[in-house]
Parts: sequence; C-alpha cells; structure tokens
Amino acid sequence: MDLTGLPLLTGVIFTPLIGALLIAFVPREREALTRWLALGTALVTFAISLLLLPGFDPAATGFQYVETADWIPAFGIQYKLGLDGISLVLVVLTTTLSWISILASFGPIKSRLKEFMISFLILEVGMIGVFLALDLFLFYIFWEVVLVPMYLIIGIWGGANRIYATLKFVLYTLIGSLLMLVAILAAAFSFQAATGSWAGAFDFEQLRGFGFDPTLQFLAFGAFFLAFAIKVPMFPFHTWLPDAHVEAPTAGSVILAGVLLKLGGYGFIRFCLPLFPQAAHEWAPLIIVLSLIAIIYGAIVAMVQPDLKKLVAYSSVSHMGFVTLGIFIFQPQGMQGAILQMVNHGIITGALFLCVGVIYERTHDRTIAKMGGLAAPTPVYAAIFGFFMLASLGLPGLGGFVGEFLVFLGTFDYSPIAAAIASIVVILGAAYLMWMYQRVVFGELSDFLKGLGHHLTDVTPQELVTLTPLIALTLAFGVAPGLILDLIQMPVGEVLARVGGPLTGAAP
Amino acid sequence: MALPQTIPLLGWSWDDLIFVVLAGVMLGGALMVVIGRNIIRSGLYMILSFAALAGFYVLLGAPIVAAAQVLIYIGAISVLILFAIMLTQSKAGPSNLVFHHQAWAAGVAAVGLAVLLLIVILFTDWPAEVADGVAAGTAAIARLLFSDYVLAFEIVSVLLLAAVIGGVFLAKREEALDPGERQVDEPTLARQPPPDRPRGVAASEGP
Amino acid sequence: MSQSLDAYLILASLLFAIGTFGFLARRNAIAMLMSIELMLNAVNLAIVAFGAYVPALAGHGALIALFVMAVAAAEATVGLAIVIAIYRNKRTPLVDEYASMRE
Amino acid sequence: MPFFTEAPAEAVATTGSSLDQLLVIALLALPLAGFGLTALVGRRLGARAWIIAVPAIIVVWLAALYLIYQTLIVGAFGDAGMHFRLYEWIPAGDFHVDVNFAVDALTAVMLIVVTTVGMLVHVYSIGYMAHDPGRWRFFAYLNFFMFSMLLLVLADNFLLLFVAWELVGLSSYLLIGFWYRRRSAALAAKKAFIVNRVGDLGFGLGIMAIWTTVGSLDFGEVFTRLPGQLESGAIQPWMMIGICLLLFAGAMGKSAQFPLHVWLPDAMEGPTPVSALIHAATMVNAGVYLVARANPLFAQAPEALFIVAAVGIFTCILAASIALTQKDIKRVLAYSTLSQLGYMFAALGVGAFVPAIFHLVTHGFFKGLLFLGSGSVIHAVHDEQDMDRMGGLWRRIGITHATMLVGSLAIVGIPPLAGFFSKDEILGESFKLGFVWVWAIGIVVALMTAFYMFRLMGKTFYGPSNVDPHTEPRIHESPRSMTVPLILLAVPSALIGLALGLPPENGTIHHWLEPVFRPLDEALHHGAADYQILGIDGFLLGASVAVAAVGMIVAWRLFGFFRLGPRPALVSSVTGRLRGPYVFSLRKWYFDELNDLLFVRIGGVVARGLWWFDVHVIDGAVNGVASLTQGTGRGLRLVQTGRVQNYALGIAAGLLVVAVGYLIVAR
Amino acid sequence: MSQNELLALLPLILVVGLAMAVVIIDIVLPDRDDLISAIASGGLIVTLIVIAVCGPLPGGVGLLPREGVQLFVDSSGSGVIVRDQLTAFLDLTFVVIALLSLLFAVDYLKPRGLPMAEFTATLLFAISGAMVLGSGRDLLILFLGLELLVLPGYMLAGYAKRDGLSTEGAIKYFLLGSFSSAIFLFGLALVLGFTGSTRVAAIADVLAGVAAGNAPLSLGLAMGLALLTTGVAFKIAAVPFHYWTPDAYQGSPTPVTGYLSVGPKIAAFALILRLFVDALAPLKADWLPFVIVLAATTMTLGNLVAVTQDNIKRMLAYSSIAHTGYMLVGLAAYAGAAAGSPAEAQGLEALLFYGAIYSFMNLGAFACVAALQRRPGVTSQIASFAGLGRRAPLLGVAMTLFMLSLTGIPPTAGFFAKALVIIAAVNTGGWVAFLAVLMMLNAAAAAFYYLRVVVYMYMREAPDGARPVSIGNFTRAGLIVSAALTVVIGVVPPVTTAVIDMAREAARALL
Repeated sequence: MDLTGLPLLTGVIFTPLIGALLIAFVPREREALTRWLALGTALVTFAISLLLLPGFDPAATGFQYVETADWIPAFGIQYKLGLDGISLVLVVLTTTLSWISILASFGPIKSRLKEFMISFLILEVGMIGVFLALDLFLFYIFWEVVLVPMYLIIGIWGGANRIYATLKFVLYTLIGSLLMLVAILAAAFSFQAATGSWAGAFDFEQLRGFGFDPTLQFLAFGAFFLAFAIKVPMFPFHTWLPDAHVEAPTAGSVILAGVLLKLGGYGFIRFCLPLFPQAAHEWAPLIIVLSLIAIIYGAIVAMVQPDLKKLVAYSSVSHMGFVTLGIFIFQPQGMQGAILQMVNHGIITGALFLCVGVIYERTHDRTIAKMGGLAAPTPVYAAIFGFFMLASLGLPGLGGFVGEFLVFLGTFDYSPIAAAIASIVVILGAAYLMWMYQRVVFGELSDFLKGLGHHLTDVTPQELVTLTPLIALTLAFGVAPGLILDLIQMPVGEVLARVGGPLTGAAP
Repeated sequence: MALPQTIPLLGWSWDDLIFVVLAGVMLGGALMVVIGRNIIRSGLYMILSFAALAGFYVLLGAPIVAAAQVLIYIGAISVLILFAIMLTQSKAGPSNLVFHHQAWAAGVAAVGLAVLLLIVILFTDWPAEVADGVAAGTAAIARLLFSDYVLAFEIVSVLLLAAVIGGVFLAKREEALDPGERQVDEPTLARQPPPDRPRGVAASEGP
Repeated sequence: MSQSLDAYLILASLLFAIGTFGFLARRNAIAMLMSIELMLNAVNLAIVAFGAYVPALAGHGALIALFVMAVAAAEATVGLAIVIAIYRNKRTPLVDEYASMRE
Repeated sequence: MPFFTEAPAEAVATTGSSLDQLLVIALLALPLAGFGLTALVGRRLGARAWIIAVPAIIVVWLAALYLIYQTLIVGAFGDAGMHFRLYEWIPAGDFHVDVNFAVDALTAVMLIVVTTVGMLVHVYSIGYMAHDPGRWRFFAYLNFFMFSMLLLVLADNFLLLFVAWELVGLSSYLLIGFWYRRRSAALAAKKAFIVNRVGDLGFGLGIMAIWTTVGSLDFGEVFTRLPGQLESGAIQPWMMIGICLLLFAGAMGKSAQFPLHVWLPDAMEGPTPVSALIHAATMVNAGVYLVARANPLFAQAPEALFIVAAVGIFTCILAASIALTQKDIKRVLAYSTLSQLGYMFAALGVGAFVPAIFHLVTHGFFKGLLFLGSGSVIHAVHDEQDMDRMGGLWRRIGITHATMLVGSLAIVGIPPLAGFFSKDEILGESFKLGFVWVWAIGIVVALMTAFYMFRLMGKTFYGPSNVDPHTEPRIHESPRSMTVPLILLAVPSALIGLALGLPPENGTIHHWLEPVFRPLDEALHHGAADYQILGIDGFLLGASVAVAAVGMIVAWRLFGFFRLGPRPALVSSVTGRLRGPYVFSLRKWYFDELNDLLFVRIGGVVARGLWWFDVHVIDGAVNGVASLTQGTGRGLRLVQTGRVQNYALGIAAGLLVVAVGYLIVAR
Repeated sequence: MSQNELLALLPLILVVGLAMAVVIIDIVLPDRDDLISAIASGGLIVTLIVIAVCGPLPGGVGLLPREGVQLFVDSSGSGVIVRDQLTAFLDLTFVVIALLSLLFAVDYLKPRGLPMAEFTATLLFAISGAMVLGSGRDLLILFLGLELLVLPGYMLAGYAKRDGLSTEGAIKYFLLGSFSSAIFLFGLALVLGFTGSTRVAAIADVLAGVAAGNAPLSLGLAMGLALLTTGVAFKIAAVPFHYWTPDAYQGSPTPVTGYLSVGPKIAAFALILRLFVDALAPLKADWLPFVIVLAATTMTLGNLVAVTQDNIKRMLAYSSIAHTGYMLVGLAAYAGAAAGSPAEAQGLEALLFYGAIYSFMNLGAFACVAALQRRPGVTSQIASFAGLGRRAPLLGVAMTLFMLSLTGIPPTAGFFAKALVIIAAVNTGGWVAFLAVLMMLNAAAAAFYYLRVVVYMYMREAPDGARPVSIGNFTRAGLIVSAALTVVIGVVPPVTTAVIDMAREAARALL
C-alpha cells in the first residue's frame, strides 16, 4: 500500500475533529452511540498514526511526510506539518492514550457525555497538532487549542474544587503561552527584517538556520522557556499540577499527565534549542538547577501527600525534572533519555491515574489513610497497580528505567555531582511509592473498605482493556527501548548539532 | 458731536473702552452663572454674558455671528434652559449646597487651566495679522456656506433633526414604569460585605 | 488692546476656565449644562477671533462659529431632555444624588 | 554453530556452542516461564501450585550442572569463559548496551550454589508452604527470584548486572512481604527494598562513572581497556578509588554491610525458605560476587580494598555481637549471616579473593541448611520463633536436629567440615598479607560465632522444653519434602570443604578461579608464600580451632548439650553483671532507633516542611499574585464613585496632566 | 456633482435616508415595530451591498477608483470628505455594527414597551455620524460628525427613560461627553488658529514644515494637541478619561450598551485616524509618549477592575476599556515606527483589524446578555448565567465563543486581532514592544474574568426555578452572524487573509 501521496498528517490531526462534528449531531439521549463513536474515532486516529510507521525512515535527516500550504501569505504564515522521530513517538503516544482515556471514561462520565467526548476529541486535535506543526504560528494555535477543552474537562467533569483548579490551570498556562506568542512574533519579525520578506518568517525549518541576535535570543528563549516550563511543569511553576490532577476526571488526569506535560518537553527540544542555541547555553545552568530541585523536591513532597492523585502529581513533577535535566545538558544520551522518559512517564503515570481511577470508581475516595489491604479483595488490581508502581520507581526491565538511566548517564558526563544529587530520587521514589503501595494494598482490609462490601470488585474487563496495552508497552519499552531510541537517534543528533555540543562550563 | 479720538485720562481708544466694558460684563456674568445661589438668576446672568459676547462678535467684524448669537443663544437656548430650570425645581427648593464638596478642587483645576492657557497664548506666535476692515461680509460667508460648507450644513441639519427626535422622545411624559420591569441589579448601592471568598485565583467566584 | 488677537484669546481662555469651574463645582445638572454653554461660547469667541486675525481663516471663523452654535443648540436640546427624563425618575436635579451605579 | 552471532564488530567475540547458549538461555527462560505461568494460572492449581515451578528449577539445576561441568571440569570455554549476545538492548548513540551473557569460572562457582540451594529450597517449600493459601504466589515469586539471580550471575556487562541486581531486590521485596497482611512484613519488605536502593544508587553512579571514564560497560572490554587508560593517564587513580567505592556501595546494600545492614534481620519476616535461599545463600552474596567480578578494578585501587576490609570486619564483629543475645531463632541466623558476609568482605579487602568466594560457597550451603533447619523447627512448634519457647526438641525432630548440628559445626569451623576450610583460609590470608588487625578481630568473631551458634542449639534442642503446652503434643518431624533437602544440604556442608579446599590455599577452587582473579594477583603481587602446615599456618589453624572450641564449650556450659542441662541462673548473673553491653547487643546497637529518628522523624519533618513550603510559599506566591491583582482591582474600582462631579474632576486633572506633559515633553 | 462624487456619498445618503424614512413611516404607520425593523435591516443590508459595490476595496473591487474620491478639493489637495479604502472599510464595520445592534435590540425593546422607530432612527443617525468621521478630511466636518455620533448616543443611553439607571447613565454620559466635546473643540480651535486651515491636508503640510524645522513645538500647538488628546481619549474611553464608561454601559438598555461599546469607540478611532494620523501625523513623535502611557494604563486598569466585577455589563464595560488599550497599542506601533517604514502601516492595519473584529465579537457578547434579559427582571449579575449551557445551548456556545475570542484564544478571530497588534508592536520595537508584553500579561489576567462567565454557564448549576430562556428570531440571526464571523475569520484562511488585506489597504490609503 503506497501511502506516501496521502496527507497522512492532516488526516491524523483532523480525524478526531470529524468525529467531534459527528458526535455533535448525535441526539443527546443516544449515549451509547456517542461513546462508541468517540472510541471509534480515537481508534481510527490511532490506526492512522500507526500507518505513519512503515513509511518512516529513521535514518533520514530532516522532516518527513511534510505538507505545506499557504495560510496567511501576507505574513508568510503557512500550514506546514511534518514529523521526525521525536514527533512520531509522541504522536503515537498521544493517539494511544487518547483511545484508552476515552474508553476509561465510559463509566465515570455520567453527565453531559456528548460535550465530554467532543471536548476530548478536540483536545486530541490540539495535542497532535502541536507535535506536528512546523510553522511557529500554527504551532502556537494548536498549543492554545489544547487549552480550552482541558479547561472544560477539568471544570465541568472535575471534583469539588474544580473551578479553582481549572482557572489556575488556564491562567497559568496562558501567561506563559501569550508571552511565547510575543516571542514567536518577535522572532518572525527579526527574520523578516533581516531577509526583507515575510516568506518563511514562521517556518521552523527556515528559522532554525537563522542566527538570531543574542539579546533577542535571550529574551525569546525566556518567553518560550516560561511557556514550556509551566507546561512541563518545572519547579517553581508546578503548583497548578496537583490541583489540576486532583480535580480532573480520570481520563483528564491521564491525558494531562500522559500528553499535556510532554508538550513542554517537546517544545524545549523542538523549538527552544534549535532556534535559540546561544541563549540555551546561557539559560541551561539555571534550568539544570531547577530540574535538580524539581526532581528531589517533588519526590520529598510526594512522600507526605494524603491523596493518591496528589502523590502521583508530585511524582510527575519529579519525573518531569528528569526530562528537563536530560534536555538541557545537551548531550545525546541525556536527550534521548529525556525523550524516552517522556514516553514512559506518559504511559506509566497515565496508567497510575487509571489505577487511581479504578479505586475512585468504587470508593469515591482517594485518601490514602482510608485505604488498606486491597490485595486481598482485588488481587488483579493490586498486581497491576504494583506493576506500575514499580515501573514508576524506575525498576530495570520496565519502561521507566532506561530513560532515567540515560538521563543520569548524560548528567554524569556533565557533572557527577549533579548526577549524584538527581539520583537520590532513586531512593526517594522508592520510598514514597512503596509507602503508598504498602498503605493502600498491604495490611488488613481497612474499615472504610470493609464498609463497601461487595462493591469492592476487582478490575472489570473494560478496565483491563485500558490497562493491558499500557502494561505491554511498559514491558516492551523496558526490554527493548531500541524501539524508541532508534527513531529518535537522528533527530536528537540534529538538535544537538544545532545547539552546539555538550554544555560546557563550571561543574565538577 | 464728535467724540475724542481717545478716552481722556486713560488714553484708550473707544474700541478699547467698549472691549473692557464688554469683557467685564461677559466675565462678570459668567462668574455669576457659576457661583450664583439662585439657579434662575444664573440663567439670566448667562443671557447677559452671551449678550456681551455678541458685542465682541461685532467688534471682531462678524455681525452675522453676533446676530446668530442673539437669536440662537439668547432667543432659543437660554429660554430653553430657563424652561428646564422651572420644570425641574422640586418643592424642596434649591439645595443649601450650591457647590459640590469638591468646589475647592474645581477652583484649583480651573485656575490651573486658566494659567496654562494664558501662558500658552502669550508665548505662542500665532500666524495673525491686524485685520483691516470687515474681513468677511455676509455675502462672502453665504458663498462659503453654499460651496465648501454645504456638506457641513447638511450634516448639521441631520444633527438637529436627530436632536429633535431624541429630545422629543426623551422629554415626552409617559406613565411610570412598573417596578418589576426596572433593571434589577442594584447591589452596588447597598454594598454587602464581601462573601466568604476562597483564597487565590478563584477568589472572586461569587455565590 | 481691542486690536490684538491675544486679548481675545485671553478672554476666551478666562471664559473657558470659568465654565470649567462651573462644570466641576456645580451640583445642579442644568447649571452644569450652562457651564458647558459658557465653554462652547468661549471656544466660539476664540474661533471668531482667529477668523478675524488669521488671514487664511477670513470668513471661515465666523462660519464655523455658526456651526458650533447649531451644535450647541442640539446639545442643549438633548441635554435638557435627558435632565427632564431623569428628573421624572429621581425627583431631583442634583447630579451628586445620581449615584446608583458605581465602582 | 552458535545461534546468536550477529554481534557488532566491537562486541565481545561470541564463544560457546549453540547447545551451551541454549542452556544459558534456558537457565533464564525456564524460571521466567515458570513465574509467568504460575502467576497466571497458579491460583487454579490449588495445592499443586508447585507443579510448574519446581520442575522448572530442577531442569535448571541439571542444565546448570552441565554448564558447570563444561566450564570447570572440561574447560570447554578456556580461561575467558563463554560469551554471547542475545540482542542490542539500549542503542543510544555511542552508548549502547547489549543483553549479553557470559559463563566463566566465577559464574560457574556461583551457579553451583545458586542452582543447588535454589533447587533444594524449591523442593523444601512444597512441604513448608503446603498449607498456605498464597502458595501459588510464593512459587511464582521464587521462580522470579531464580530468574533474577541467574541473570545476575550470567550477565556480561555492568548494566545488565545492575538490572538483575534490582530484580533480585524486587523478588526479595515480594517475598519478604509475602504475608502482606502482616504490617511488620510489609514494612520489612519496604525497608529491604529502600535500603537496597541506597546501595544501588552507588552502584548506578559507579556504572556511569565507568562509562564516562572507560567508555564501555562490557566486563571484558572494561577490564582490557583499563590498564592502557591508567597508564596513559586518561584515568586518574582517584577515579579508580571512586569507582570502586561506588561499586562497593552497591555491594554493601545487597550484602547488608554496615551501615546498610539494617534490612537483613527484618527480612526474616519472610517465609523461612526465602530466608534460606535469598537472605543466606544467594542474593546476599551478590555483593561479594560483584566485588569479585570487578576485581581488575579493585586491583587498581588498594585504598578502596582497605575500606572494603574495614567495613567487612566491622560488620563481622558488629553482627556477631548482636547475635549473642537475640531470642528469635531466625534473627540469630540472620545476624550470623551478616557476620559471615563480613568475613567474606574482609577477605576481599585483604586481597584474598579466592577464600572469599570459597567461603561464599561453603556458607551458602551450611547457612541454607541452618535456615531450612530452623524452618523445620518453626514448622514443628507451629510457627513459634522465640527460642525461649523451645527446648528439648532433639528427641522429637531428630533429622532436623542432626542436620542442624552438622550446619552448626560447619559454621563454627570445626574440621573437617566445610566452614573450617574457608574460614581458616580467610583468617590465615589476612594474617599473612599483613592485616593482623583483621585477623585479630576475625578470631574474636570466631569465638563469638561458636558461642552464639551453640547457644542457639542449646536453647532450641537441648534442656527442658519450654514449648507452649498446647503445641507440645503436636510437635512432629517435617514431611519428606522438607527433610530430604535438609539431608541433601548437610552433605555438601560437611564435605565441600574437603572437596574444594584441599590442599589449603591451593585447592580445586583455587585452580578454578585463578584465571578470573589473575589481574588482581598480578597487581597486588602476592601469593608467593607457600602453605606450611607446621609453620605459621599451623599456628593460625590451631588458634581458630581453639577459639571455636572455647566458644562451643562456654555455650554448652550455659545452655546445655544433649542431656546436659542449661544454667539459667548463671546466664542471668552474667547478663546482670554485663548489663550495659547486654542491652546494647540485645537492642542491636540501637540502629533501628537511629534510622527511625533520622529517616522517619527528621525526614518526615523535612518532607512536611517542604510541603508546607509548597502550599504556602510557592503556591502562596501564585495565589498571592492573583490576590494582588484582585486587590488592586478592588482598590481601583473605588475610583468609580458614581458621582459625575468626581469623574469630571478626574477628567480635568487628566487634562491638566496631559497639557503639562505636552508642554514639557513636546519638542 | 460627478457620478463618482455621488457614489462616494451614496452610503452616507442611504443611511441618513433610511433614518428619515423610519421616522416618516412611524408617523404614517405608528406602532409597526416589526415593519420598521425589517425595513431598517433590509436597508442596512442594501447599504452593505452598496458599499461593496462602490468600493474602493482591495484588488480593485468596487466602482470607485483605488485612490478614492474627494469632494470639494481645495488648493491643498484636501477635500472635506473622502471615500477611499479606509472609508469603505470603516463604513462596512459601522454598518455591520448598526445591523447587529438593530437585530439585537428588537427582541429586547419589545417586551419593555420601548418603541422601535425612535431607536432605529437615532441609531442610524449615530451611524451616519460615525461614517462622517470615517470619511471627513476637514476639521469642522470631523467635529460635526463627532457630535452627530455622540448626541444620538446620549439619547440611546437614556432610551429606557422610565428606568432610573438608564437615565442616570445617560446624564453622566451626556454631561461628561459634552464637557469633553468642549475641550476637544477648544483644541480644534487652537490647531485651526495655528495652522490657518480646516483642511486636513493643509494642516498636515503646515505641521510637516513645523516638524521639519525641528524647533521646539509652539506652546499653542502643544496645548491644542493636549486638548485634542484629552477629548479623543474620552471618546474612546481611555484611562483616566474612562469614568463614564462603566456607569453608562451598566445603565443603558443592554443592546444599547452593546452598541455603545463598539460604535462610538470604533468611530472615535476613525476620528483618531483622520485627525491624528492624517492631520497631525507630522507631530506623531510628540503624541506617541501619551499614546503609550494611555495604552498601558488603559488596558491594565480595565482588566484589573474587570476582574472584580460581578455585574456582567460592568465587567464588559471595563473589558471594553481594556480593549481600547489594546487598540491604542496598534496606534502606538504606528506612531513609534519611522515615517514611511512598513511598521507604520502595520500598526494601523492591526488597529483597524482589531476594531473590526472587536466590534462584532463584543456586540455578540452583549447580545448574549440581552438575550438572557429578554424577559424583564433578569439581572445583569454574572450569576444569572449559571447553568446557561444547559438552559440555552445556543446562547451558551455563542457566549463561550465570544469570551474565548475576547480572551484571544486561537483559532477565533479575536486571536488574530491580538496577534496582528503584537506583530505590529514588536515590529516597531522599543517601548511599544514592551507594550506588547504588557498586553499579553493583561490578556492572561483578562482570561480570568472571561472564563468566569464560562464557569458560570457550564460549571455551575442553574438556580432552582430558573426560567427557560427564549431567544428571539432577530437576536438569533444576529448571534449566528456574529458567531459565524468570529469563527470564520479565525479558521478559514482565505477569509482571514481577505479581512487582513482590507485592513492593510485601508491603512495604506491613509499613509
């Protein structure tokens, strides 16, 4: 089957939109149809994203499947899509988690189902678009498109304090992204001023070869950094995350942790570094220090969280610290590790939120102190939860390990002391996750859970369907990380070539 | 009887005398308008002030403006204002406080404005020459009016029409509104204590 | 004196300032309206003076003044109508008692 | 024709026939399959949950025997051993790690212990766990452990070793926490994992350091490149010390060396077969194996070896001193294990690598035996572990008693049992290599070992019975599946020293391991002095046997021996006179309290403090900005008074400002 | 009068004629509100077509020549009135505003017993004033246009004359408006006196000479600028001359508020274009600092206070102040750029584009409020939006769309409006670039209160006994039009480009 002629990227972006439009015309009371239509759309999108794999050449430089069309020619704004290994990996991650999340929300979402599914599918459009856009303006638009559905998902289907959480999420993200818009436009203008034409002023491939003025680089990097750092989220911009996670419905949490946080890391790699290499070197020490703080701090704070979701949220802060650390040491192993870590964190943390959702569905509670002894009534659940707990703490052989290790390795190359500090999390991570697991799953069945009686059932087949692919992926990426590493080898090399080699400077 | 070229003692021309007298009447009248306690008298002083202004227009060689001043301002606007005053005199009569509490601040602002304007006028080199004779006669004005200014003329007529339509509509008496139909959003007057607000971003989330 | 543009402009400025003071200080809506009329007349005086002293404006000044008068008349019409309308609602011509809406 | 030949040019040359490779893979695949199958269907197997797991391990044992035979007896793979690559694991640019395996003499020796004890423990567990409803989990976990442990000894690069290292820790975690309903078990499991991770942290950093300095993680490549790079100055001596100490940190965790020893005694919460297999015979030896495996590195860092020796011997006496007073039978054995591991590290530290491995082997057998024996005892008295509630059991459970006596004599070092040969070599080499202080402490520990082991024997088997009267009548010998492994373990415990250790310092095991430790021997230039039974060696031998005898006799006098009764009064008068040391020992030197203070209390305060900081300072700042915005807005809206006059004045003021501004600013 | 001159005046004549026709019909056939609405709407649509046919529009569309037509051209080359691409662009905007305001008013006024005829006529008069402002090239014409714009505005504000709030808003608006008109007029007089001409081109010539001389600015001229700045700043509701806005907006009948928030504002910007950009351009370096300060204070104060409002009309009033600030950034971008540089045109283009987009999205937002209040007695508290997403899905979706667009979230039209302003500001650089950053921070803060409305509509339940909402047909049509414009300009590239092109050509026509 020759797929080269088809606009596959446009297809993968806008298939969910078509689904959303279809759902819009489904009568409100036909809930089953809505559900299956949404799932079907997500699966089709997933299938299209898989179609990208056979035609993808991991050895080729530059972008593949590029599609270009003029959009606003007056400013050289284009509709330009393309992907390299990094985008490919993240797009497939997105499409995978999307259908899983949609399936996972079959049960929990009981009101305004139609709106939920529409929001979710539009969210998917935005997320995939971000990973595929090669025009800065287009990228920004997709970036913002992500915002609104997520805002609604948390705000409408969230928990008790959802409004506070969702507004915080949106405002925080907006501050960053709006400044990024200024920076994008400034960069485009600077290009236009130098070349005398708007043609290509927003084209990433043109801009990345363009040496921006150092001051502009420094400021624009700062603006991009803020936007991405908030999204990642990096310490100290992370406080929206626990609130958003706690309030979001399960599917929202899964996507939030699984994909949304990756937008920031992706932004750093795709845009920040190639566009502003000099500034990247100036900013890197600060970012490395913040990453180290995030890694340790997130883990320590996670240790005392009373709420399961908050605990996982803080663990995300810690884990995403690896991503930024790995990126900003400008070292091939570190960056590959960072990308691997993004993928694996997406899968594992997504799965952990699904697991928390499973408990929540039965107990309507997430307080760790009320849990206990789940291993006896729900052994399969306990095993799966334990599996992802272990994956999250970076057990070798499972997904989390290789990424973490590569980041450590890269960091060690740059500064053994930084690596030593970062790797303390190996202990802390084990401590908070195992402590949580022990309190929730081990011990005698708590009185609270006893009170639920026969409602405390083991995982349902539907939940199993959502979790099993993630188990498989976690295992696969632990045993054969080459599946991803082979894809990202070339683009990482390209990015690093543009940044100009490993971070130099004083570091023991 | 021929008058002397200049006024004895002062050495002013007669025009100057007229100028000074008119200025005194105009400014004095205007002052009385703004500081007078009785609003009806204020209206009358305004007529006086406008009349003096008409004199200036004559001095400036624009008799047609002077005529218009008398007809429009004294004849129409002032009378309209006097009617309105009478329509709005409540039984309580004019309140004790003619001025607002901020009268002193108003004074400062007005004096400041005056000083600024005076400085500006004195230190500006206007592209002016001494006018000789009547600069613009009625005929010239009429020619201008129906050439360059014909569009302005039409616009003013539309403006007046609009004003009449609106004025009539607003001033027309109609039975009072059913209280239920008023806009009901007056919590601004009775300022309640702010309700318990959660801290932070969402703090202004009301009820 | 009477032949100098500055003199007329100074007069106009003083009249304008007096009008401003009245507008800022008076409580009665109609008194404020009168103050505005004073200000408009001050401007008119300046315009006519310019018309008389600036050669390029000969004739134009007087004509513009006529238009300003018409505008003033229209403004007074509308203003008085509004004053009457609000008087029907509030039973007072004092503007500082019109403060239902604030902040 | 080997199966897996597709190796990149820089990879280690592939050796070994396809059968050998297949067997290596079978060693790993069978337990893994056993684990998977048992985990999936085990629950439905009921009492026969072992039906998959145990046969799998027996096959593994047979396969291992063949490989051991090939390696050690036939010498089919030469000095370098066999190596082959399964597939490329992490291809990250110039950093790439393969899944590759090696079987050399050291691996083979380890395989002897791991597969034999493992197989016997599996068999033993059939009986021991027969009545536990979770037995399917148990067998699954055991198989998983076997997989991990075999991966550990077969791995041919540091990172794969590290993977196995952690998986072993995971299986340990699962098995310690096997009885998850028991809070103490869950806590002990967690503690074991986390303390191990402290060591793993060092190990991991060591691996990174090796890669950044040497540029490879393959054992072979690292060891061959190292000398050249040291010579060229690319690697500084301090780097070697650092790397070795980081690796040793890993070893300390897994082998429970001070100060990371705290997890091992608690690990006794797990079922006893687990204690025998994991916490006595195999996993805890991983540290020793690691240091031995990395001997070419340690050879370049004598300073690091000195620290190894010091830590080892200190752990040795620390654990022995605690073992003197413990009441729980398994805890005594646990501290004993610590103490013996201390010997091994001391031996490694002084440079006596072969004796260390020798002791590892003998200890694996006799400690496995002792643990299984204690399990049999516990089984007999219905899950009682307190020795104060035992006594006089030798008549009731004869086979258990006999085999345990063999084990005790072996560990104490009575010739010609296994422990005698290995321990004597350790002490002798320490002395002869100039580490007299190690020898001196070692001798004291030998005395203590003899004492606490026969205290254990006395309290358990001899003297009057203190068993719960309800249980008393139901005491019975364990089933065949348990006693047979005991007997099978007693044989090597008794004889393996003779088999491998004669002649002393030049026995079979020395010949086997000589190629592995050649770099070390070359670097440290020793081994010149021959063994002289009538010279210094004879004196040392006599000394150690003598102190062992003294210890045993004192213990007999205090705690009884066969019909010889115990003397509780004397015991209490001794403990009363030595109140301070006694309590200090009894409370395990207060390590648990110290850990509790440091990590639970202070750590908790720090964590809570940071959380407070997060909520109130960082998030407070975020919310503060929001509140500030709103507050400013609220302040500004007061400007809107609702009064036209105020507005007009505001406009006039604005006009004046703008006017003045223009007059000043405009050109 | 030549054919072209007639065509140039035709749209204006149509609108005025329509107003008069409405008055006459009302006299002949009293109380036929629907008829009047229909005739007025139809007439406005015809006017739209006429404007499009007359042009001139980009790409040579329209009967009139590209460079435009001037009437009564004098020796300086300046007519009193011009019809160029800027005029056409503004006329289109104004007529759309009129049409939408009309549609939104019908369903609101009827239940309150307020007559349609006077409203329609007054609105059309005001729009004709706006159109005069968009085309005037003579100071007197501009002043008259301004008065023609604002006087009907005062009346509309007080249109619910039996309602205390409406009349109170009207008198505040009127008094302050007249005050500012007087100030503006004085400034006009000073400029007139200094330059000796009423024609824009002649004034620009004189001032170009002044600017070229590089001598200190004459005090009279500076004072004139100050007075004009103040007067204009009042009309666009720039801080600190904005005081009338919240009260007038809150008091006015809601559709009128909608009109007031866009019509007079865009028209006042047209005045700025014709006066400051056309006539006073040579002095732009002098007025630039004031524009920058006004822009910064305006958007910041507007947003900060809007955050605290619980009354949606007041909130939108403050938000419209903030939008004034954004548009001023476009003006500053023009003024800050070197004369003749492309950045100049970009600033104006952004301003015009923003104005056009803002007009229908803000009108739409007010229309949603008005639709909610169609049944008298519904308060303007934001809380009355609670649960609207359920109660009136169309209204909820439309309001969400307008809120997102006002926030500037892509891919709505409002996003492109902001983006263009920022491009221009960044392009100009210096302090204006700083304004761009400030603008973005403001936009983030603004998101809070816009999204709050969404919170109420979708995330809070309607109070018990909340009555169902019925949207009238006229309102529905208007909502669909404005929502469609908001979406289509955002997501359909050719349309986006077309509107931007129109704005660009309009801006170029001015330079």
